Amino acid sequence: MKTAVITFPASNCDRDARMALEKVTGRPAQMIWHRESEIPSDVDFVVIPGGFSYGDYLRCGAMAARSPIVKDLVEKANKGLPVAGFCNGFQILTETGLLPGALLMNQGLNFVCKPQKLRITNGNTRFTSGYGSTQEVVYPIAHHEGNYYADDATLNKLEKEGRVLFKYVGNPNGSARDIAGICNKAGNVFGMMPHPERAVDPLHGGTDGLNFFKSIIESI
Amino acid sequence: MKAIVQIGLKPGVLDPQGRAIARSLSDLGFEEVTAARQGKVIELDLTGEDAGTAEQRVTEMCEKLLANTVIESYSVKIES
Amino acid sequence: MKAIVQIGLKPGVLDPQGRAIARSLSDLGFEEVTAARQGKVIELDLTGEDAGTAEQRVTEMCEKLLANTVIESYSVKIES
Amino acid sequence: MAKAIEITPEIVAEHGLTPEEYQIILDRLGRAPNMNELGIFSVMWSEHCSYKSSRRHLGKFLTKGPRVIQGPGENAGVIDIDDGDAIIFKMESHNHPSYIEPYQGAATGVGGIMRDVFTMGARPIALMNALRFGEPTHSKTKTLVSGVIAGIGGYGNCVGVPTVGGETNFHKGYNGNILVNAMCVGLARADKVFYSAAKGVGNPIFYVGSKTGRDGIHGATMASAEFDDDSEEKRPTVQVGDPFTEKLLIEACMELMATDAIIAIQDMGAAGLTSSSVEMADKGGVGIELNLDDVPQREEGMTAYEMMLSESQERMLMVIQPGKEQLAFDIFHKWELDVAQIGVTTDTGRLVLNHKGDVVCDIPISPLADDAPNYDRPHVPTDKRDEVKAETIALTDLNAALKTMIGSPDLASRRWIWEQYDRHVMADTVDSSQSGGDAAIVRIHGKNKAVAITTDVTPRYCYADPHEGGKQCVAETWRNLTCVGADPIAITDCLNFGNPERPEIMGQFVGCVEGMNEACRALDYPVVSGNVSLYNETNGQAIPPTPAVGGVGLIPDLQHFATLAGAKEGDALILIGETTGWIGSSIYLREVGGSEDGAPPPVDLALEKLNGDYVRQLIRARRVHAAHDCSDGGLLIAATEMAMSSGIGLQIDRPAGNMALSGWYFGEDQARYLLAVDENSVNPILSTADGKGIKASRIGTFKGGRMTSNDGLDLALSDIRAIYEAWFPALMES
Ligand SMILES: Nc1ncnc2c1ncn2[C@@H]1O[C@H](COP(=O)(O)OP(=O)(O)O)[C@@H](O)[C@H]1O
Ligand SMILES: [Mg+2]
Repeated sequence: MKTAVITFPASNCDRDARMALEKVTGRPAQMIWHRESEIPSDVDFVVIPGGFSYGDYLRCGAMAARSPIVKDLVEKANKGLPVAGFCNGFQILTETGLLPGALLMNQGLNFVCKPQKLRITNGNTRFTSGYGSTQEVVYPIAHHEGNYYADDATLNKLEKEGRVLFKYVGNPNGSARDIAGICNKAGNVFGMMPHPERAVDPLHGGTDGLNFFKSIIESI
Repeated sequence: MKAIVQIGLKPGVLDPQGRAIARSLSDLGFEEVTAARQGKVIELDLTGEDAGTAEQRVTEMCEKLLANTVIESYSVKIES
Repeated sequence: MKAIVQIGLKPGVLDPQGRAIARSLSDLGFEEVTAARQGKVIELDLTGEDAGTAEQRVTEMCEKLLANTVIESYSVKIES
Repeated sequence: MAKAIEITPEIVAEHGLTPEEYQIILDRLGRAPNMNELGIFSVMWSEHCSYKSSRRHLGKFLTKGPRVIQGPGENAGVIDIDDGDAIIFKMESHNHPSYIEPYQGAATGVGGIMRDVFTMGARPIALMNALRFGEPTHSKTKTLVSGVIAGIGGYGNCVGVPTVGGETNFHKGYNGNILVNAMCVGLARADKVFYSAAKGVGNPIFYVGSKTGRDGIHGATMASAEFDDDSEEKRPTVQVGDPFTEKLLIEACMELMATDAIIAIQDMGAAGLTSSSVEMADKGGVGIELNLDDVPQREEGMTAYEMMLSESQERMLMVIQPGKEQLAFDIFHKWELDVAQIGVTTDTGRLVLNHKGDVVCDIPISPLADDAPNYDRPHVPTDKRDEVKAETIALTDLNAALKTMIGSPDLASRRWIWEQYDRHVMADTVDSSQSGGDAAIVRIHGKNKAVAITTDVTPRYCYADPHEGGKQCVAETWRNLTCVGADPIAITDCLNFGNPERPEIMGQFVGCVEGMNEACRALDYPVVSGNVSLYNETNGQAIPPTPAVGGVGLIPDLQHFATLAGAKEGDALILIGETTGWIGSSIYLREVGGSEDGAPPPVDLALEKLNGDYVRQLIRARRVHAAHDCSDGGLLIAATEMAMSSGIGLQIDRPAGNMALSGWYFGEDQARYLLAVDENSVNPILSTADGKGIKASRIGTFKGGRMTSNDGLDLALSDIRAIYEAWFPALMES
């Protein structure tokens, strides 16, 4: 079981992600610098962490999505490599097209950081199966551009195919249909604005995120 | 050469910033404002001489990086 | 009527976004790009008929709200 | 050519130098300076860099202690927190720039204070901010609040350092001069602290970070000059912050610091290249020669004068170990930062600048520092005020009074602010603004210990009585650290005052400093870093004296700490400390009584120590579920905050007595704490207190969902919370 975290210039939740992975797998995650051209072939699960890659300049995630390492990631993800992106990682995944839609500025126009209640809308996936009968979790959120947008046809399709995994309870940013996290059609690529990696420690953000990581790790 | 790229949200995509601007303007007494939209302009300095090539290359830049065509539309103007 | 307001950083003011865009474009192989600057466009829908009045009012809007004249300069164009 | 310009008295005055100061320059150089040299003297001798009005008074502070590794004088203070770990911290003002351009002013303030900390080898782990705005109804307040908060958040969030707390006041005294004070706390290894003294001869000087532009030329002198109504027009270019580059700079510096390539390092803060190079040379007793042609430049045709005075952000200067140049280049290139060798150290003791083939400056370095003016400005003490007796201040409707108080500008919830700050990034925030607690708690990464951090000052006390106010702000930070179970270790400060050339303002300054120092000595709580911001006045109206204090403490074991949020159903509420009903200068008197009169509460430092040490001991013994000190708003406000944070109501039983209700519920007597404890702990706690001569009593019980008392208080906690939470959003949406 080998996990990895990709670090871009000004990724800043890379440490949070590394800690969470280490806690769940018992093994340190490999940190991959954005200048590298390939994800090592023995990596089983990749996290794209939160932060402000390239300063969030131009559009959040836009520049990171065009970097060489992400090109390789997209290829591997299309062949089934499990990938999760949180916050800026989610923005990057939508910019690559691995996940549909885009993230607009929060409806309230301000950055918002708070513990956020979420409803698990599909507990039957590689990223959520560990939650069993649990229906609600609290993960911290911290973002300025987390307002999920996709056209109606895409939204309908996502819902119909069970690809909406989490919805906000009390929409903090204006996201369409309260969507907080989605996966791709094959179910191996997942993105969400909230931070499960900041909810793996009772002294810091609670432990509701642990089962997220357990789910995906156990599925491998 | 210079290229001016204008990028705006596609019609139908909610523009909270534009809405906030319109509201603030009317709060300030500019009641003639009925709507506002906010977009980006990117000015590029380019080497090369040929406006046609430049336009084609800048369009490519828009498709590849500058605009997110899921939500944005763009226009390119070349000035020399 | 429609007003188009272009807002950009004054010359000499640091434009980190522009710099990052230029670098990223050249990383993507667009080597003809020597510099980039990023600004805003705000499009306003206005009631009223008189372009002269509109221009004057929109200029006032820029001074009061739309532009941060400490670091930004702006231009106004009225279209009908 | 700069040399060609003749220096007239007008040019001297424009540089903020007095004729007497200019004469000293002439004497030292034995000739007239050229423009570059004049510019360099002017920034080095500005209030901001030379501390010419404050220096002799700051020298009084207690600055040493068993845990102090480095006191004032370096970029930031350094304290020992055991196990080879050190905490490096400092607070700094960015008041004037934030008034002129709130977003960028506040953002660059955060960036600047972070550089002060990581330049010494510490990874920033927490940010705090102490903010003062004008009246909520003032036409500028809303715009300033939203810009400043967005700027602080925008910078800190992007760099990825959690903003974990702060304080915010509103008062008409800040209508024309807001205060934006930012504090940064960093973590280093005690044996890997970096200093700024340049050493050796012929060692390469490296410039790293952003390119130099014409940003904020003469900002340092501007920050030392009083405002008038035109200053918004005259202001020079505002600096724009680039948090992305700052983040890269931190990572690159950390990487280089892990090697042995750096001899000395200094961030370029106010007065940029000038102050950084002069300070490095002066501290190390060496000379410096720079080739300005090699300075990375953002614009064409920059003059030597502009380069030396530019305040472009996100830049550092370092002296590199010869032979390690390539290593440094490689690391900075990896992080895509501009880097250049721009000079060498010399043995001449002079600052020599070359530009386009000319020597454009050649001056001895020591006068820049040693001969900097050091004024003993006349000062008159503030008149003492009469006491206001609580008996003269009626309190008839406790429900109405609590509602007014909890929804008042200085007591209402700051959620609107701190929800815009990423408080959790780096994964070590144990407690932050989110619980409303007294001090933030940030874990030392990978360990079972934490630092506690707080900022405090009560300007209305400092205005009423600078000496007592000075004692109080230090004591309050000490108390706030105690409330979470930390050992208070040391403070940083940011002394914000009006024009020191006015004896009454200078009197406020001296009074506050002496009061602060008295508290530091009584509490063994030294000052390790700080900042002075003077001339905070507009059209002759000075701000209230505002010596903001940032305190840092250590929680040695995260099994034992307390927050505001831990009270349990059935817990007893215990009051530690004496209540005399002191109502003068209180928030109650202002918000309900409509008066800002009265002497502020006296601070008995021996009592502070006695009571605080006992509270800490109880927390360490795990007797305390939640703790809070009584500060702004007095006992009932503190109790209500505990109830709201814990989500449990409170029945308050005021002990019999004939003290006026206003004084008991809202008086602001110092050295008091409220504790939520298990019923079984009550008697042992009270009897031990008695044995130590500490006043302690049980005054209530946590239960249900209402705030009630034997004096007719009866409100649903949810209704109180609604009022508490509504004020700030209502202000910002109005
Ligand atoms: N500008 C700010 N930024 C972040 N947190 C803030 C700010 N202002 C106030 N807070 C938070 O709000 C809470 C109450 O502040 P304050 O009334 O100053 O506390 P106290 O008087 O107990 O020190 C604290 O947790 C503080 O950290
Ligand atoms: Mg307090």
